[in-house]
Amino acid sequence: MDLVKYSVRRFGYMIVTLWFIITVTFFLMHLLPGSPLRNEEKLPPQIKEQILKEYGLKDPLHVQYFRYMGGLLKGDLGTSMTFDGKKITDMVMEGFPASAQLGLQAIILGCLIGLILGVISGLRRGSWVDNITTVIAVLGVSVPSFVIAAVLSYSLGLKLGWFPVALWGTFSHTVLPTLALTFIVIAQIARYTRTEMVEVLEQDYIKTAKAKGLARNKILSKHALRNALIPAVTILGPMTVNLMTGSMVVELIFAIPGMGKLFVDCINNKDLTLIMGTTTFYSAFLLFAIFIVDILYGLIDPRIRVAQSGKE
Amino acid sequence: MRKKLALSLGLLLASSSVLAACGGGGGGNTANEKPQDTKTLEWYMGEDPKTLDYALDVDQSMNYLISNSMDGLFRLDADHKPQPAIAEGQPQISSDKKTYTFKLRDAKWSDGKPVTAKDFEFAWKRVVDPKTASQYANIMFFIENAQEINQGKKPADTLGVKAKDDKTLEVKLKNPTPFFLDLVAFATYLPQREDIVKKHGKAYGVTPDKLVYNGPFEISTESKKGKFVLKKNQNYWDKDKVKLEKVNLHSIEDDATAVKLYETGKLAWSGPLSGAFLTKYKNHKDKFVPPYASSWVLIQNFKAKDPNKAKFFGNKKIREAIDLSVDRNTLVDKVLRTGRPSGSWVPKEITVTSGKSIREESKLDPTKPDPAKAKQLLQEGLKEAGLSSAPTLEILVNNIDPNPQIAQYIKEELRKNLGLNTVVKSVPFKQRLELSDRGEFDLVLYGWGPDYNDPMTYMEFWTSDSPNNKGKWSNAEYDKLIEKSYSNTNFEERSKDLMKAEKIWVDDHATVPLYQSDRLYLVKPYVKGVKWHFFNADFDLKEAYIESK
Amino acid sequence: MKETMKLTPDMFQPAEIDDSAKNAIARPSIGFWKDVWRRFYRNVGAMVGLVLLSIILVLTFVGPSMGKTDYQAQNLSVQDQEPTFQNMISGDDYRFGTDNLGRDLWTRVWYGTKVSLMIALLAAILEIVFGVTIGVISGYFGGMVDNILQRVIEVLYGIPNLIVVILFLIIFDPGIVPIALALALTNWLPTARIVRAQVLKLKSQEYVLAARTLGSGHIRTMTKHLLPNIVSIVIIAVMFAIPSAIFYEAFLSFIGLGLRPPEASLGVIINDGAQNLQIFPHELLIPSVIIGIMMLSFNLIGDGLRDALDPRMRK
Amino acid sequence: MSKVLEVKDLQVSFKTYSGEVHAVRGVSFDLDEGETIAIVGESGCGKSVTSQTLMRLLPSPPSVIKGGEVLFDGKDLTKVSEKEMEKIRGAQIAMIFQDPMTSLNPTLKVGDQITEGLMKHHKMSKSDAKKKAVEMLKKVGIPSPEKRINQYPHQFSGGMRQRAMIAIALACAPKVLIADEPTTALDVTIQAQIIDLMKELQKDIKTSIILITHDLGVVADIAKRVVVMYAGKVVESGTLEEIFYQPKHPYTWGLLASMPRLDQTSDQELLPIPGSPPDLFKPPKGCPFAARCKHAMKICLEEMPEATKVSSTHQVACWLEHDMAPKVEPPAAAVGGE
Repeated sequence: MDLVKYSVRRFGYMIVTLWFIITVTFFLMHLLPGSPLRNEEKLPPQIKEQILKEYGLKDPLHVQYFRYMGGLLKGDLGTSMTFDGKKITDMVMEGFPASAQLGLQAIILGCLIGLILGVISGLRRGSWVDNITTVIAVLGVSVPSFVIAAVLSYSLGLKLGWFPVALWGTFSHTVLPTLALTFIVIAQIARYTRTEMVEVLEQDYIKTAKAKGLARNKILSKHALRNALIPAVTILGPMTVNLMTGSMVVELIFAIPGMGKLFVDCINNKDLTLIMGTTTFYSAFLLFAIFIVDILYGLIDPRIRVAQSGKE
Repeated sequence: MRKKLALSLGLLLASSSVLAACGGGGGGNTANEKPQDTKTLEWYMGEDPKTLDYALDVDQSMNYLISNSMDGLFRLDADHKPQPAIAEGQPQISSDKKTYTFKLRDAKWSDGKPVTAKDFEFAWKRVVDPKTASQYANIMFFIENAQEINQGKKPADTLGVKAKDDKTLEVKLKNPTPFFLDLVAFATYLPQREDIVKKHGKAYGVTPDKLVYNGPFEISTESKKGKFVLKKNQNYWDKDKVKLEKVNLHSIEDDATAVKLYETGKLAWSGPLSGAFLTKYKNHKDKFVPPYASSWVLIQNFKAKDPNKAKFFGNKKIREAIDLSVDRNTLVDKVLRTGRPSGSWVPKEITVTSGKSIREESKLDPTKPDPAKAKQLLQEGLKEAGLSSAPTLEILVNNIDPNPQIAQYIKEELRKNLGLNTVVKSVPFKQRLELSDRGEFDLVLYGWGPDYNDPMTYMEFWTSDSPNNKGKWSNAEYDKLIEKSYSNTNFEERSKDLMKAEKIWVDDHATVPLYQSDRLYLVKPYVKGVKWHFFNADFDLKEAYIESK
Repeated sequence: MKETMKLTPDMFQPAEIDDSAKNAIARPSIGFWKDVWRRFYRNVGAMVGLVLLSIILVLTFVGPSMGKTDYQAQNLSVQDQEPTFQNMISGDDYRFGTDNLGRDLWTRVWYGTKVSLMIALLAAILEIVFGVTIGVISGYFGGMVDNILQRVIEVLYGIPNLIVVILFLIIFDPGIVPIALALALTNWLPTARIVRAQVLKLKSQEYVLAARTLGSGHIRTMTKHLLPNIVSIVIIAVMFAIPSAIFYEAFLSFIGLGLRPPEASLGVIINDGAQNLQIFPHELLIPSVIIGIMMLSFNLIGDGLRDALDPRMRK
Repeated sequence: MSKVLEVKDLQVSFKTYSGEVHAVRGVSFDLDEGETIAIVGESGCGKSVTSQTLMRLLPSPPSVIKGGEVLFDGKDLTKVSEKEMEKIRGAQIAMIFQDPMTSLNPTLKVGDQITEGLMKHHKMSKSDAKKKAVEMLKKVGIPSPEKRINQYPHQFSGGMRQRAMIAIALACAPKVLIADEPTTALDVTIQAQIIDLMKELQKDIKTSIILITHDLGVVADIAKRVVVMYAGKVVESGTLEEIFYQPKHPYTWGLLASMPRLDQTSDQELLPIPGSPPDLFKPPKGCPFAARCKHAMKICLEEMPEATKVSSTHQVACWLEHDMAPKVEPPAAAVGGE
C-alpha cells in the first residue's frame, strides 16, 4: 500500500532529522560562553569541580555526547542544573499538560473561527465579512500577545469579573488565556483559508462541478474546501506544536503552570541540560507533528503520496 | 550570600513587572470580603522553588516554604530576635565565646520520629562536605574547620559540631560570632534526617514527599507546579500555636497579575509592588511596608580593562564628582517611587552591639547633589589623572525592573551634570553576574541584603580579597579593621571598628551609594499574626490566623 | 441598423487604412509593472495602506524634531503626563504626553518607529537574500543538492526559534544589526521553502527548458529566467516579513533582550508602557495604535501587491 | 426538427478595474435536436463567454448579462433562478472543458466525480451510480473501468482524462452538450479519437452538441452548421458546406486561408490574418474587422453592417453584401484549390 510505504519512509526521515537536530544543538550549546554554574563567583574551586563532575561536564565532549544519546534512547533527558536533581523529563511533563490544554483549546477554537471567517471572506471577496476578517487577521498578527493578554485579563477578568484573572484549576481559568492565544490562530487560519479559497474557486474543476449542476454548498464542501484546506493543514502542524509547548507571555500573565518559560529560562540560566532537554522535546514533538501533517496531507491529496514514494 | 536572595527576588520582581499591565481596578468590589474558609490562607509566592533540599541552595520561594515547615535551633520572633525553638532555652556559651552547647527539647518530625542532635550534626556536615556541592556552604564558615572541609583540606568529620547525646549539641566556632544565633535560625542550619537523605539519594528534596518536616507546617504532596500547599503539621511540638490548617502558595511571576488577584480577593498578600503600582497604592488602606534592608550602590571598576578608565576611576576627585552629580531624592521619589536615599552601605535596620540602629550610631547622610562642584572636581581630576577627556563609560545592569530605569536615570544625570557619555548595558541576570565577575564593566549596579543582623554581613563585602568586591577597590586600613573584627571578643570595640571601616569606604568614594530599598505590600486586613522579617525568610506564618468576626 | 443614416456610394470606396495600424495591437500594451501599479492603484485597501504608511514614514523623519526634547532627555517633574487632544494638535506641551521617566513620548514613539522599521527592513532583506538564494539553488538543481539543503532546513526548523534567537543575542549584544540578524536567522527558512516550491514549478515549464536547450548557463537561467518569475512571491514575502519582524522585536523587548535602554523601538516603548496599562494607559495605547496602523498598512499593501502581481487576475 | 436551444441577441460584459469589457455583443443562433453546431473564432472573440453564459457559469460580478435571451425548454435561461439552473446543468445541458488536466478535481476519485451528477439528477443510490459510472467509462473507451473508477485523475493520461470528462458530461444523458475546445490541449492523434468518440456517443445518446473551437479542421469533422464569431459578434453563419465552400465574410476567408487542408496544393502558403482583434473596452462603432480587412470601405469604419441572408441557412454581416459595394471574390486559399 502506497500510504504505508510513504509513512514508513517519512518516519525514517523524522528519526534521522531528530538525531541531527539533537547533535547540532548538543555541540552548539557547548559553544555557549560562560559557565553553566550558578553563583560561580562565590563557589570554592573544589565545589565547582564537584558540580561539573556530577553533571559529567569534565568528560571529553564525545563521551558526554554518547552518554547523552544513550540516555535519550532510554527516554532520559538528563537532570537540570538549575533545579537541583530534578529530572528534565519530569520538568517538561509537569508543565506540558497545562500548556498543551491551552494550546489545543486555542487551536480548536482558532481553527473553527478562522475557517469560517476564511471561507466566507474567500467566497464573498470585498464583502463586509471579508473586510472584518482582514482587520481581525491583521490585528491578530499586529497586536503583541502580551498586550492582548493584559487587556483581556484586565477587562474581562478584573473589570467585568466574567472569568478568573489568573491561576490554574477549573475550565473557567482556561478561558482568558485560550482567547489570548487563539487570536493568532484565527488570524493565520483565516488568512490562509481565504487565499486558498479564492485560488481554488478559480480552478477549472470547480467549473466542472458547477456544470454538473451540483448545488453551491455541495461544491464548496466537496470540491473547494478540501482543496483549500491543504495549506492550512501545513501550517497547523508547527503552529500546534508552538502553542502546545506554551507561550511564555501568556503563561506569565495568567500565572499558568505551563512549560513556556522553560525555553527562556534555560538559556538565561545557561542550564545546558535543560536547553538540551527542551530542544529535544520540542523538536521531537515538532517533527512528529510534521509527520502527522504529511500523512494527513497524503490522505487529503492523493498526488503527494505517489509523487513522494517515487512512482511518478 | 543573602544577596542572592535579594537579587533573585529582583529577578522575579522584574520578570513580573515587565508586564505589569493591568492592576487592580478601582477598589475591587470583592477585595475585602472575608474568605469563607478561615483556616486556609491564599498566599503569594514568586517562582516555583528550584529545589526543596535546603542544604544545596536557598532561593526565595524555597525559603518561604522551608522556613514555615521547619524549625531550627532558634526561630526569629516578631522583633527579628532569635528565640529558642528546637533548642530548649539559651545555649551555654563558653568564656571565649567560641563554644555553644544547645539542649534540645522533645520534638518530632512529621513522620513521628524524634528530632535529635544527630540530625543537626548530620545536616551541617552534609552542607560543608564538598561532595554535596552546596551553593550556600559559606554561611557555615563561622564553624570551626568548615571552610577547610569545604575546600577539601580537612575531612568532613572534623567539623566543629558534635551531638554529645540525642539531646545535646555542641558547636565550636572559628571566631567569636555575636550573631551566631541569627544564623542557626537560617535554612541552611536546619536539621536533616540521615535515613531520609540516604533513602532518596539524588531525589532527596526534589518533591515534597521526599522530605520530612519538623516545623509548623508540612509541604503537602498536593503541591504541584504553580501551587504549593502547606498543611498543619500534627506532629509539631508547638502545634497549639499554629492556627491555620492550610496555606496555598501560588507561583505568580507577573506582579500586575498578583495585584489583580489581590484585588479580586484570590490572594491575601500581594508581593512587592513596582513601578506605577507604587504610585497607585501609595495611600491604599491595605498598604503594608514591612521592615526591609537592602542597599544599592554603583560599583566603579578600579581595574577596568581600559587603562584610561582605570586611571579615571583611580582618581578620588573624579569619584567624588560622580557622587556629587546624582540626585538621590529624585531617584527615589520619581524613578523608584519607593525607598530611601542612601549615603552609606549598611542599612538602618542593622543593629550594633548597643542594640541601636547602626545609622543612629554613625550618621552618614546621603550626598547632596552639587553639579557645579562636581564639574569642577571632574576637570581637576581629569588633569590629575592625565586624561584629556573622560572616556565613554558602560553602565552594567541586569534587565530586571527597575534596574534599567535606574541606569537610564544615572546616565542622564551624568550627561546633564558632568557631560559624561555613558552606555547602558542591560543583560539577563546571570550574564550580569558573569560580566561583573570577570571585571568586564565600568560601572555596575549592585544590591545586597543581609544574611544576619550584624554590620559584618555588609562590611566583609569590600575587603581586598572578597569575591564580592567587583570593582577591586582596596584599602589596607579597611582590610585591617575587618580582619581584626573577625576575632575580636570585645563586641563594643568591634562595632566601632566596623563603623570606622564604613566611614573609610564612604570618604574614599569607593563606590557610589544610591539608595536603600523599601517594599510595599498589599495585605488583607483580616490576616493577623504574620511575622515579617528583613533577613532570614520574609515572613513566618507559624502563628498567623484569619480574623473572623 | 439605424435608419437615420443615409448610405451613399462614396461610403463604399475603399477605406485607407494604415498598414502599420493593422499590425498594431489594438489595445495599448501595458508594461508588466505599469499594469501592476494600475491594479494596485485601484485597490482601495492597498492605497489606504500606502497613504497611512507614507504618513508614518514622514513622521519618523520629521516627528522627532517636532517634539519638545530629544528621545532620551528626562524631565522627572512631568512624569507620566497624559496627553490632551489640544496639545497633540498645537504641540504646546508634550503631544503624546510623557513616559515614566518624563521623556517626550512623541519624540520617542517616532524615533522608535524609525528604529523598528530599520530593524524590520534589514531583517526582511537578509531573510529574503538568504531564503531566495537557498530556495532557488535547492529548487533549481534538485536531486542531491536539494535533498541535502532540504534536510538541513528541516534540522534548523526543529530547533526552537526562541532558543536560537536568545542564544544569538546573548553572544552578540542586542543592537539594530544583531537583532535583525537574529530574526533573519530563523525566518529565512519558510521563505526558502516557498521559493523552492515555486522554482520547482517553474523549472519544468517550457520556457525554462527552452532556455536550457538554447545553452543558457545555470547562473543565467537562474537569474534571467527564474528570478523574475518569483519576484512577486518575494515581494509579498517581504511585505509580510516586515511586520513579523517588528512584532518579534517587541517580544524580545518583553523578555528583556530587546534594544538597550534608553535606545527606543516600538517594542521597547510598548513594553515599558505595558507595565502601566492600568494606571497610565496612554503609554501603552499610543505605541500600540501606531504599531497596529503600521502592521495594517503593511498587510493591506501586501494583499494589494499580491492581487496586483497575480497574473491570473490580469485580463 | 425542433429547436432545443435558441440564443437571441445575447450581450455579456465584464466589469473590471479598467472599465467594462463588452465580450459578447448581440449573439444569436439556434440549435436543433440531435444537431451539432460549431462556434469558431480566434481566442478572445467571445465564444467561450457565450457558451459559459448558456450555462450561467460565469461568476457575477464581474460578468453581467446585459441583454438578450437564451431559450431552452421554454424557459429563458438568463432569467431562471439559480436553483432551477442547478437542475438544468449537468442534467439537460452539460459541458466539457478545454484542459482535462485541470478540470478534474485532483483530490477526488474519478468514479466519485462521475457519480455525483447521477446521484443528484437521477436520484440514484451510490451503488447504482457506481454501476452506471463503470458503464459510462466503458462507453468512452476506458479499459478496465471497474479499476479505473477508484483511481485519481493524476493516474490518468491526458486523453483518458478527457474521456472521463466526457463520461461525466454525458452520464445524465443531457439534451445539449457544450464542448469548449475539447481537443485543443490534446495530441493530434488523440484529438481525432475524442472527436470520433463524441460523434459515436451523440448517436447513442441523441444529444445536441455545441462545439466551441478555433480549429476549423475539427469543425469539418463533426459539425453540420458553423457560427463564426469575431469580437463578440456573429459575423457569419451557415451550413458546413456554405461556410467552407461559399464563405462570404472576409474574416471567414481569413480563417479558412490560415487552415491547412488536404486539397491544398503544396505551393499554396498558409496565410495568417494580419493584425489583432479590437479592444473590447472600447469596441469600434463600425465593423470590428474593418481595421484588419483588405476590403475595408469607409462605411465599414462608420457603421456595423446588418446580417444579410444569403440563403435560408446562410447569414453574413458584411457591407460587401450591400448592393452599392464592389464585388469581391474570395481568395483562392480560402475556398480551395479549384
